[in-house]
Amino acid sequence: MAGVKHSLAVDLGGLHLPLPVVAAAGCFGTGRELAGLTDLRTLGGVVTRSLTYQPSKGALTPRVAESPSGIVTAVGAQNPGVRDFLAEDLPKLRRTGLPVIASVAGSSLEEYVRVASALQSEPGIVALEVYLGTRDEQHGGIPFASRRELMVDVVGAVSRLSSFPVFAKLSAVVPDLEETARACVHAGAHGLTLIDAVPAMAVDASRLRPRLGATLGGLSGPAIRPIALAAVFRVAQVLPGVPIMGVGGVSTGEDAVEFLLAGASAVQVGTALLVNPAAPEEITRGILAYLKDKGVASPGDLRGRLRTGGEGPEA
Amino acid sequence: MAGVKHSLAVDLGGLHLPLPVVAAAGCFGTGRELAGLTDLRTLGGVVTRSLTYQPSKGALTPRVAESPSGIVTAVGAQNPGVRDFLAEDLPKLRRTGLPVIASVAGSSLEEYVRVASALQSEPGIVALEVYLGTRDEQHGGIPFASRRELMVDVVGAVSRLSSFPVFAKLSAVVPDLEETARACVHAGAHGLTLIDAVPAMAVDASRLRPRLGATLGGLSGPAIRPIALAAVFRVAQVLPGVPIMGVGGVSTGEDAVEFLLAGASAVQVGTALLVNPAAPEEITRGILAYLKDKGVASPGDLRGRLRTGGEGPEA
Amino acid sequence: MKRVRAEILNVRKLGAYHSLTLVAPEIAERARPGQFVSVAMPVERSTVLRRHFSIHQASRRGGWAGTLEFVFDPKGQGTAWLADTKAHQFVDAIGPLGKSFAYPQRLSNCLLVSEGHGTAPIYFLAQELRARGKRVDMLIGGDSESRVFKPIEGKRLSQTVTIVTADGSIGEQGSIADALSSVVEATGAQVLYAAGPRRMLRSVAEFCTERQIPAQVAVEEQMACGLGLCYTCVVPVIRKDGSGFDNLRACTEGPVFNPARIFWERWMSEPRAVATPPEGFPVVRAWPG
Amino acid sequence: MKRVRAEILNVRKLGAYHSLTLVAPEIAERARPGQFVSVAMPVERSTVLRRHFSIHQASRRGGWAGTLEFVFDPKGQGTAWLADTKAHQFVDAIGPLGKSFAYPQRLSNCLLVSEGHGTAPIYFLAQELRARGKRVDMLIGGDSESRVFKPIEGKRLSQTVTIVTADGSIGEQGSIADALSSVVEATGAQVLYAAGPRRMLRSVAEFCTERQIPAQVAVEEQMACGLGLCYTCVVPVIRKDGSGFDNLRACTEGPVFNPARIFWERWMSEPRAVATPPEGFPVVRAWPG
Ligand SMILES: Cc1cc2nc3c(=O)[nH]c(=O)nc-3n(C[C@H](O)[C@H](O)[C@H](O)COP(=O)(O)OP(=O)(O)OC[C@H]3O[C@@H](n4cnc5c(N)ncnc54)[C@H](O)[C@@H]3O)c2cc1C
Ligand SMILES: Cc1cc2nc3c(=O)[nH]c(=O)nc-3n(C[C@H](O)[C@H](O)[C@H](O)COP(=O)(O)OP(=O)(O)OC[C@H]3O[C@@H](n4cnc5c(N)ncnc54)[C@H](O)[C@@H]3O)c2cc1C
Ligand SMILES: Cc1cc2nc3c(=O)[nH]c(=O)nc-3n(C[C@H](O)[C@H](O)[C@H](O)COP(=O)(O)O)c2cc1C
Ligand SMILES: Cc1cc2nc3c(=O)[nH]c(=O)nc-3n(C[C@H](O)[C@H](O)[C@H](O)COP(=O)(O)O)c2cc1C
Ligand code: FES
Ligand code: FES
Repeated sequence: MAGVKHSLAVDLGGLHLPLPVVAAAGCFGTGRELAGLTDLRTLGGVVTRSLTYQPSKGALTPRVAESPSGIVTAVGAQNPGVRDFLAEDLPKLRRTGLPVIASVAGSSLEEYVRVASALQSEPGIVALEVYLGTRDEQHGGIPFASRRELMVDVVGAVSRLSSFPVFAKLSAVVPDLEETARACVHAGAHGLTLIDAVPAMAVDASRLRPRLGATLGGLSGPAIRPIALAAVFRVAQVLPGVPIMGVGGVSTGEDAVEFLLAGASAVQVGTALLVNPAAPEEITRGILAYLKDKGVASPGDLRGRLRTGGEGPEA
Repeated sequence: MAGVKHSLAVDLGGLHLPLPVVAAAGCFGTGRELAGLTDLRTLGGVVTRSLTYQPSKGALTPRVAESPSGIVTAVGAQNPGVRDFLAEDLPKLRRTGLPVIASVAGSSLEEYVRVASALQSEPGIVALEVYLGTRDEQHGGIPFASRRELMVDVVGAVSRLSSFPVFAKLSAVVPDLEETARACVHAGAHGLTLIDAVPAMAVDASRLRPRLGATLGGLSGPAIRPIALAAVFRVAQVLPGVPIMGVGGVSTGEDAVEFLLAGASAVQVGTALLVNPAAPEEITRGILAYLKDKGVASPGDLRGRLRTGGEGPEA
Repeated sequence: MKRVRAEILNVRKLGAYHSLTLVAPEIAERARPGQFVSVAMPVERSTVLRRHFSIHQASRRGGWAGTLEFVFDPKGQGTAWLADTKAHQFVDAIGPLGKSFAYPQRLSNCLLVSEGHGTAPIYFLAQELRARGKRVDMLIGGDSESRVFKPIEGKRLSQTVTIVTADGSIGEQGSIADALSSVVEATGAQVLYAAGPRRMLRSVAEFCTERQIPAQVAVEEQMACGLGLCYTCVVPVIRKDGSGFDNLRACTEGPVFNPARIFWERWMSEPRAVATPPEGFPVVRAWPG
Repeated sequence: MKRVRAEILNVRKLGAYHSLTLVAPEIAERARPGQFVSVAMPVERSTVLRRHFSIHQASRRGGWAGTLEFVFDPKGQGTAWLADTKAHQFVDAIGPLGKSFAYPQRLSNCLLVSEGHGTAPIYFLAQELRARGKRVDMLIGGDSESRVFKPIEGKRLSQTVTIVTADGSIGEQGSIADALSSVVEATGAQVLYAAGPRRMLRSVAEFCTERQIPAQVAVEEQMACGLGLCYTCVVPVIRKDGSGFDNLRACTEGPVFNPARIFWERWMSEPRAVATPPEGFPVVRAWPG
């Protein structure tokens, strides 16, 4: 996209990304996998898969099942552990030249802290994203995402120690989304990533079994786009100054524009990248075409442009 | 389906329905609309649209937008008010001969109580379903579904006064689903209906507007089936004795069987009914075919039959 | 109202539009002008909702007996699929749906106003009015020539036809609102019928309310079921006594309404003009049966 | 590995299977036995994921040069769509994907074991082994005759072919597990290759581990990307030193694995047999390169 008047760079509250489309956590690998299939420079950045302190083998297979316009997955955060990540994956990611956002996970507050500490001042990394889809083994294995206090503690602890801007990645099913988002920001989060895959399940009736080895998984892809859009819009309404990365079912430029209008400053792409390696390039071109068509200078100028005429229900 | 050995009747903790497929709230009308399009006797029952005390004009249009494998709707609970419902709609519904489940709504605890009281001992009605998708105007207009206390108060109050079994209809995005479900049952709910449409939004990028007059709406249809299945499964695991009506994206017999295996005792059909008036008949035939194929006597015998082998994530 | 697995007789392009003819005697027999049909989308697609189309032709006798024709504008996923269907393919159709236009008993001079695909149902209406010995004149609008539907057929069906286009590529340059009063004078219209975009229908409504000319319009609103089940398709219609308005279902209580009774400000979601005014609405005299 | 918009040369039915041939020189040139291609689903459908198919033929020279053939079993939505595609239609294909079978250097007698659609990649392998002067024998299984893929071609490609079917409709009645040892004796097999259902691959694995026969199997696991991005397709593979196992991506580190190193109990999610045993795993000698 050389020689364009319009700028596609985005500013996430001081965190500058060259382009508005970022690879979502767990959907990018280390950059080598896509060699020859797409030009990585069409990405504005990449979120790593979620990192725990110890290596994690992840869930039993099958780890993916298809559903109408979506996929249900349960990888169980398989990852080499943060130290091997730094030794093996990060150098490869650095070679892509893309800004790296490291996804921090854990099964206890302590683990989040240890992972986040290990990542500090690592060149190539520009931000942290806190993944809250795991279970808190210190509180009887309930999901962090099911209790606001747990999420706030983790986000606060990581934010306090981190020299990088921290994005809290929230699920659409957290209790009272707006309140939780606000609490995370008060606890120190620089921004928010909305949304994580939606808790879901797939059943094989003929075999009387869950389709996933982990039984429960997360729904992603076009099916959840309206859910993600609502989450971004609602949070952007109450926290207009806070940078939001919108994620959930983005596969075209128009999809991305919907998120920017709803209040996101950038979008992340997961499922679409898995099925169409050229998705980031196509989405970015689509955003550019839209900006030109509407005579808008940059993606940032779309934020809050949504004209909400409707008054909603009337008694 | 004359002359079948297998019985399709279902028992919801004492509430007996002749067939396992029920029309979901807000998707059936009064029975006359489908005259000539389908045999209503293929339904096991019908849930009314949600009733408030005063008539409600509902939301501005558009009230529906399409999304991948789903629809986003915001009707805003348009309804004639409970008294006109009793005078005009209920007689028509009675004429269908179907068991009627009245959906109770309100914008305050008092309103729920008044609506539920007005419905007491009305012939034709076999149960109440408490809709919690509205906002509590006495608590600054926050959605009932966003605070467990609010939901439990409403469900408790309605259950205490009602001579009918009461089903609490929960959204998949309530705080800590299992806990909320348990709390509703402790408060007096006879059973649960899972799930309500998922909070969602649709944006018209070309016109820079939300697609719905109400801006925010609810996602329904095949897209949400994996989300609804997970909700039913999770709640059935912790409350094995409690009757559950599964709802969310059911459009085929196989879909319905997935819900029964996950722990539902009956299924409700909304969106599918809107686009295919014969859906209840097709779904019921599909369930019957499955029962015969597996040599299972009745839908109730499928509950809990799911073989969950997978251990989930392993560190 | 019937649901049929209907065979496609043909699909053809007409200017910017496509015309699709179905073999559907059960629907054709009952169809009247202003009514519509709904067509289901293939299950394997991500489009969930049925699509709705006004009936353009319903042949009861002759070689085409039992066929039903509608006209559409391939713009989104569903109509793109329809435009791609081939003869002898089958579609799941339900119809006829909704209330049809009422015919005047005493009054005789009818002006039929239409724009874009709204012209399709208007031609069906013209035939029925002529069969009842009424005088029919037409005022047809469109962005450009390709969006003026079958002008020749218009001439065949009516005393006079006035065509207006935004770009003047055919007929007068201008809008229907501009041309309305002169056409009404020239044709001595006593009754108006209209189908087309909201903006146009509203200008017709204002004109008729001002001149006290009885009128009927066929509206379009996003519909989930088209059957009266879901209340997504409502139009705010003022009560006869002006005491307030009710949200009526366009699919069953419409799509034909008396434009003088539509609460336009609310239907067009104009900020803050959504509730019944304290003084109520002006009382509107009923359609002269 | 390349992504191409490939034209379909033809789609035809072969017994219970369908064969699809693509014009995809960029993929065909590089393809080796055991590798696979992924095909995207049409965007307007509700099927999101690409579908994956082992390469059955990749012609580099002759009249078919630049073409690529795969064989599939139309059972679900995606393969049903593929079975419906027509010549000259274009599909979005990526390949060749994954690691291919390794060829033995010293050893010469190769027994190729396959069942169902697993036979498709095995024929490709047979050609390459013969081109390297190896002796090829085959043991082919299937539920019934219609699921025994191209038995005639099997005969053409190998010294001896043994066919077993569950219903005895062709060849011996029985399973591959039953026939394995006698076929190995009869053919003097020194190396085994296998492709097909998990259960069968496991029986081959157990047989080879017991007899210390070097073997390679091509596995299938549900894949979201097929490119190495998502880690959904993993297979638990025991470390060389037996100290534990790693979940390796079938799409990039497979689909061909040494069966003696697959941690079958875990891969088949047998309750409670999912973690590394305290004593570790038996050490497995590497494939004799
Ligand atoms: C009573 C009635 C009669 C109609 N008659 C005609 C006709 O004769 N010719 C014609 O071309 N169109 C007609 N329409 C509009 C027609 O239904 C839409 O153009 C069509 O549904 C668009 O579908 P799509 O898949 O191309 O668009 P998409 O953008 O894919 O549609 C997405 C959703 O929006 C709905 N939608 C989009 N545009 C409209 C619209 N203008 N009105 C209502 N719903 C809409 C669709 O039904 C679908 O649910 C009529 C609509 C109604 C309600
Ligand atoms: C490396 C590899 C090679 C394969 N080679 C062949 C081949 O040569 N011939 C052939 O017929 N099949 C082959 N398969 C299986 C083939 O991918 C599936 O049969 C096909 O995807 C089914 O798609 P569907 O739409 O018909 O089924 P659906 O039930 O609609 O598929 C739903 C989802 O499950 C996945 N899925 C279903 N069955 C399988 C399976 N057995 N393995 C992996 N994923 C599955 C699909 O990819 C899709 O994501 C191969 C699979 C892999 C991983
Ligand atoms: C295979 C797969 C693996 C994922 N792994 C992670 C992960 O490790 N950490 C995380 O925060 N989100 C993970 N996600 C969620 C995505 O980052 C994203 O939030 C979700 O998929 C919605 O976006 P999409 O619809 O574009 O896929 C994963 C999603 C998929 C499909
Ligand atoms: C048009 C429409 C109106 C609805 N109205 C109500 C309602 O009044 N009360 C309620 O509890 N649920 C209502 N629902 C939600 C449905 O009852 C159901 O919970 C949801 O649509 C999911 O099921 P489905 O995927 O089968 O549609 C409505 C859904 C639709 C599509
Ligand atoms: S579209 Fe459902 S009631 Fe009119
Ligand atoms: S399928 Fe995505 S890594 Fe193998």
